[in-house]
Amino acid sequence: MMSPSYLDLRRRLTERDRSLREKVMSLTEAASLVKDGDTVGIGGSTLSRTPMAMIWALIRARRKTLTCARGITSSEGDWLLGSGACDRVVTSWFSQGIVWGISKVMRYYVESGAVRFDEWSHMAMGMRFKAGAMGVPFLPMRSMLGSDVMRQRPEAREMDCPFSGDRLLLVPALNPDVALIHVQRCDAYGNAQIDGLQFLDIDLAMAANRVILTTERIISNDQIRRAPDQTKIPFFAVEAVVEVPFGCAPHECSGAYEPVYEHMDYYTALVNNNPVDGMQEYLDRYVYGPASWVDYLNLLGLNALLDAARRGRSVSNA
Amino acid sequence: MMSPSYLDLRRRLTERDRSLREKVMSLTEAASLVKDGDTVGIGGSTLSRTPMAMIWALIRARRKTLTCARGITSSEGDWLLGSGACDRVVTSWFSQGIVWGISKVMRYYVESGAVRFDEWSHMAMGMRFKAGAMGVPFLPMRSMLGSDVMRQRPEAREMDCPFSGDRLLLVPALNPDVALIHVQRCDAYGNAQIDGLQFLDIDLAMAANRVILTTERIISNDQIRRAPDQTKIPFFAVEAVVEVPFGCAPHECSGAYEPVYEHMDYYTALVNNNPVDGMQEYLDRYVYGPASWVDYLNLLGLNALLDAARRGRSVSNA
Amino acid sequence: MPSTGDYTASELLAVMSSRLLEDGQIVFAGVGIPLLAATLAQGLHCPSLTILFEGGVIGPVIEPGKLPPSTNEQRCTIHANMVLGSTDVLLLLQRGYVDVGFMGGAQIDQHGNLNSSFIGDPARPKTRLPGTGGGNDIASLAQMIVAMKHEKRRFVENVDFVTSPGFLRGGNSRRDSGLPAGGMYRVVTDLGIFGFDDETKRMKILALHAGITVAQVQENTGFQLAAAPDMGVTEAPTDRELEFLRRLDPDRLYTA
Amino acid sequence: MPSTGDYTASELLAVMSSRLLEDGQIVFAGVGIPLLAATLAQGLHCPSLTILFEGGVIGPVIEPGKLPPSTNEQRCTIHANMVLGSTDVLLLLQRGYVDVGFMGGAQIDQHGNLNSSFIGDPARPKTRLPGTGGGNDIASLAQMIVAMKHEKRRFVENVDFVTSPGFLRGGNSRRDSGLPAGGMYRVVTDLGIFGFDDETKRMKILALHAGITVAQVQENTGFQLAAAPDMGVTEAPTDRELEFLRRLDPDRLYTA
Repeated sequence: MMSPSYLDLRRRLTERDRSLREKVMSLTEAASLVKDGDTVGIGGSTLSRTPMAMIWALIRARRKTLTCARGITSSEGDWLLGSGACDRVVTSWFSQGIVWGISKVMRYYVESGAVRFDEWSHMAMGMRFKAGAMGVPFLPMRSMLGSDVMRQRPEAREMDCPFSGDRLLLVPALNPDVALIHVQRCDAYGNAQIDGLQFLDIDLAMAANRVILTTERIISNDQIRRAPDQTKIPFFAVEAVVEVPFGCAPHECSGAYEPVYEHMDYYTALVNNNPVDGMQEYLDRYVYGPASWVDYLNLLGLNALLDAARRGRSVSNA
Repeated sequence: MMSPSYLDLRRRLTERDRSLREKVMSLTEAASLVKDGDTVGIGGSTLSRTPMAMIWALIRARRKTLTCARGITSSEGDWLLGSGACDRVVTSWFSQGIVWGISKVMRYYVESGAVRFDEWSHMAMGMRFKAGAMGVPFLPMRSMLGSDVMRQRPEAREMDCPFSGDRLLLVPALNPDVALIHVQRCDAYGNAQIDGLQFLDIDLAMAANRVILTTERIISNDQIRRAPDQTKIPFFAVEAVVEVPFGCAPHECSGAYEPVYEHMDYYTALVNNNPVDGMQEYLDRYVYGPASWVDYLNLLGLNALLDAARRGRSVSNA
Repeated sequence: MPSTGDYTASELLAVMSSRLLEDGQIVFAGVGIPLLAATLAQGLHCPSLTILFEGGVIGPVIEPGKLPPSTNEQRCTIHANMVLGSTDVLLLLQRGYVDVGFMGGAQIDQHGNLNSSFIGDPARPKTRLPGTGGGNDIASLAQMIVAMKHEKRRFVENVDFVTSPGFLRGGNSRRDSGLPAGGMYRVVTDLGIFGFDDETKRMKILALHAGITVAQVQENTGFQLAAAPDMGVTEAPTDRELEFLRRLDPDRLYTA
Repeated sequence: MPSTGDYTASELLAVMSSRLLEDGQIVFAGVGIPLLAATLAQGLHCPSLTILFEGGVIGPVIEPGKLPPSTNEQRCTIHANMVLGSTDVLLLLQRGYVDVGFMGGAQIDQHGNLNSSFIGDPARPKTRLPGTGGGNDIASLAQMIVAMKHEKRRFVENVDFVTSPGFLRGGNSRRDSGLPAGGMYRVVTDLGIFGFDDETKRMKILALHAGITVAQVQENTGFQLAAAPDMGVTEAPTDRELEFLRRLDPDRLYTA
């Protein structure tokens, strides 16, 4: 995570083919764009708009030594740690969600020293992606100061403001090698629309050297061009588009479905009971076992998915 | 324009009643919220979404010694200079628009030394509002360096980045006393939706100590709450809501109307021929003369307005 | 119909902290008790209170029985006035728009510092807790109300790790660290309501709940607590408050 | 049908600069000739060229006869792929997404510096020009193509005021000022096409339009211009190019 020079950062963009071209592919093909050791920015937050299908595909592709960065980390973080795909987490919070409490999987790997957990405040995570998106090496902010969270992060620097004399914290840009982002809809080129909560996703997309989009559905470029002020991520930031309905399950996708709570209950009970063997059982059965993401969804059960979709619609129609 | 301390800046927000309350008023009432000497941020850009009706009302209220800040300044800047309302402009560009060329009104007042023209790059204007919106005293950027634009702005400071060693320019936050912003629609509380080009308006709104919104139409709060991800300015930033159809004329409002080109032709010919007397004639006839904004619009002519609206719709339906 | 005295510790926390909010305020609320308490306040005595959520929500309407499981999910956005980016909503704290930050706490110390990162030595922690989330940002930039259970292991002299700053080492140490705004305002527990000394910034008892003694509080606190000279006794939750709460959280998601 | 040789200086500029663009590039284009030239390139030899406008537009489709009067108006947004904030679109330059910045120029000097701020001493200017707009940002952060009329008063040894940086004082002065990326790539005029020496960063003639001599160019230039050893002659605008241009701008808004 040594930050590259400004010219290197620019070069990584300009080396890519940024023309308006189709980039629809399978989860497996998209997974091959991520290399061992990459820094991976993960879109969404907690149980919302998590790119679960893409993470599932990365684990099946046996990726190793990834550094994973997300504003708020939830059970997708468990998967990444428990599978051995990720050995470093950069986040402000890591738990399975308030309903299920603290992640025993996170505790096992972090307390044993196998995985590094770099804690930043949520706003600091946001500022780091924003700095990355803006092409500047840092941004100034006014929190984390005085706390032990700051003391553990020598990567950030205190500064006395040359204008005001105020003490500020400068947080370094975070430019992931790749961002995984799930959206409600995008076109075949990667022009993406996002409904509801945006979290850190726009800055993350622009900070990353390339974006892998998964989407509930692919729409035509004509539809995008009819409402260009609704495009949130431009096509030239995007390297892959994968259509994956229910691509966030068992997490939620705003307006489409709420979390599959039954499965979250089952999952958390299993892995918290035994973070190693329980997780292995889960991975074997749900990640390595199924022939496809649709098969994974089948294991969750059509009834549970339709219920989650009914709840998701009722929320957005409230 | 000495920047206030961070605590003063916060105090100016917390002193305001920021509850969800109706704040619909007339142009005249809204104009009384602006004091002589205030720094006024102006929304929109060039001929687009310019809060013309509000500027018209400020001139009628005989405001003086305003400092006016806008990304790109056009004929509304002429009005402010020619009326004596404004004696300092902070902008990246001041012209009447490419079609009519350089503003003779601007030239007259700036070259004679009567008005100060602080030039920043367009991105610097954006960064200054963004810093103001974020509550930080500056933001770093990588342009203006090495140029005479920078040399004329000792308010900005060069810095060698403590992370990368890169030379950066730190531009100071700009927190206007008040922002004037025209939107397509908002509710009576000031929750605003903006279609099409956003320019610097969102950062400007959050940087300002208070916002005066003019709007093509007031919609219900229920309509706002049906699509909260379309709200671009939150009610608590807003101090006044004024419903003013054709509130940008003779400039344009995206999706509603294009510029009233005939009137722009007439206006620019008049004032460029004689920046003082021509402007006085224009102000007497079009600003001080009419009993109301609707009377101003009547002078532009219903036919011209309907034509501008027809062109505006045809663009958004293209 | 609930009868007075018949309520859980969580209900007591929610009611007591809701009373600290004032109409017209903008409150940055965490999930759980803070969310319940803010909604209760809005329903009963602060009709124009505005709630913000870290996920990126301004002014939602929380419907009874449809409590969101976190502040980052679509349920939080129902009938909201605005949905915006997480960074942008956190920046409202930094810009100075927020009157009150309102959170739960796992561990607090005499100066109001909160720990949600480590139990034990951070270098070799006994327990790795979830971390700060937006807690550090909220506590750094706003006046804080913290609602938490009063237990000796939670009320310690100095937290193992300052995740979210209170008054740091007391005195002016918070301001001198670069945090000129905000700070701990009130801690609400199932035993009483606590404030901080203007000079030393040490926690002190402002009021006790009916039937609670200073000795009881001290027994459950890992440091010496002074009592304000005008220490009072809180008024027990009213039927109206409890009824509202129970309609709001019929499944006792947060009030069990 | 236009016949070769029958075109205006503006048409010549548009055609010659359009040929410098390559397919797949992302071009940040100003209004006027740059917009015309980029659209012409897109229509004839760069089908997947992406145009950005300073107003906040990515990938618009410019319809013949409906040219926008500036890059800040709704006409610019027709059938675009994305509309975003002005700061955000300018930040794409800083992030490194843009291959070519493409502007007109009022005054340029031997090192490619542009002046659009002052004529005469900036302290007591004879003429206050409109200023930089996004020009400084584009020229600071991208490879530049500038299209302008070739006149002695516009091609000066050193501009009165560096509004938009070229190579500043030549050599490494641009890089040393904190501008490691971008720089002047080509200047296109009605007399020829110009580049910059790799070492000195002084302007040099790369090619002349048919019938133009070095002496003619020198006569219209306020500083000494070297000619590249392999100096060529440009191919005249083709009927296809001129037809496309005239369909695009039938009212000769930018090509009179």
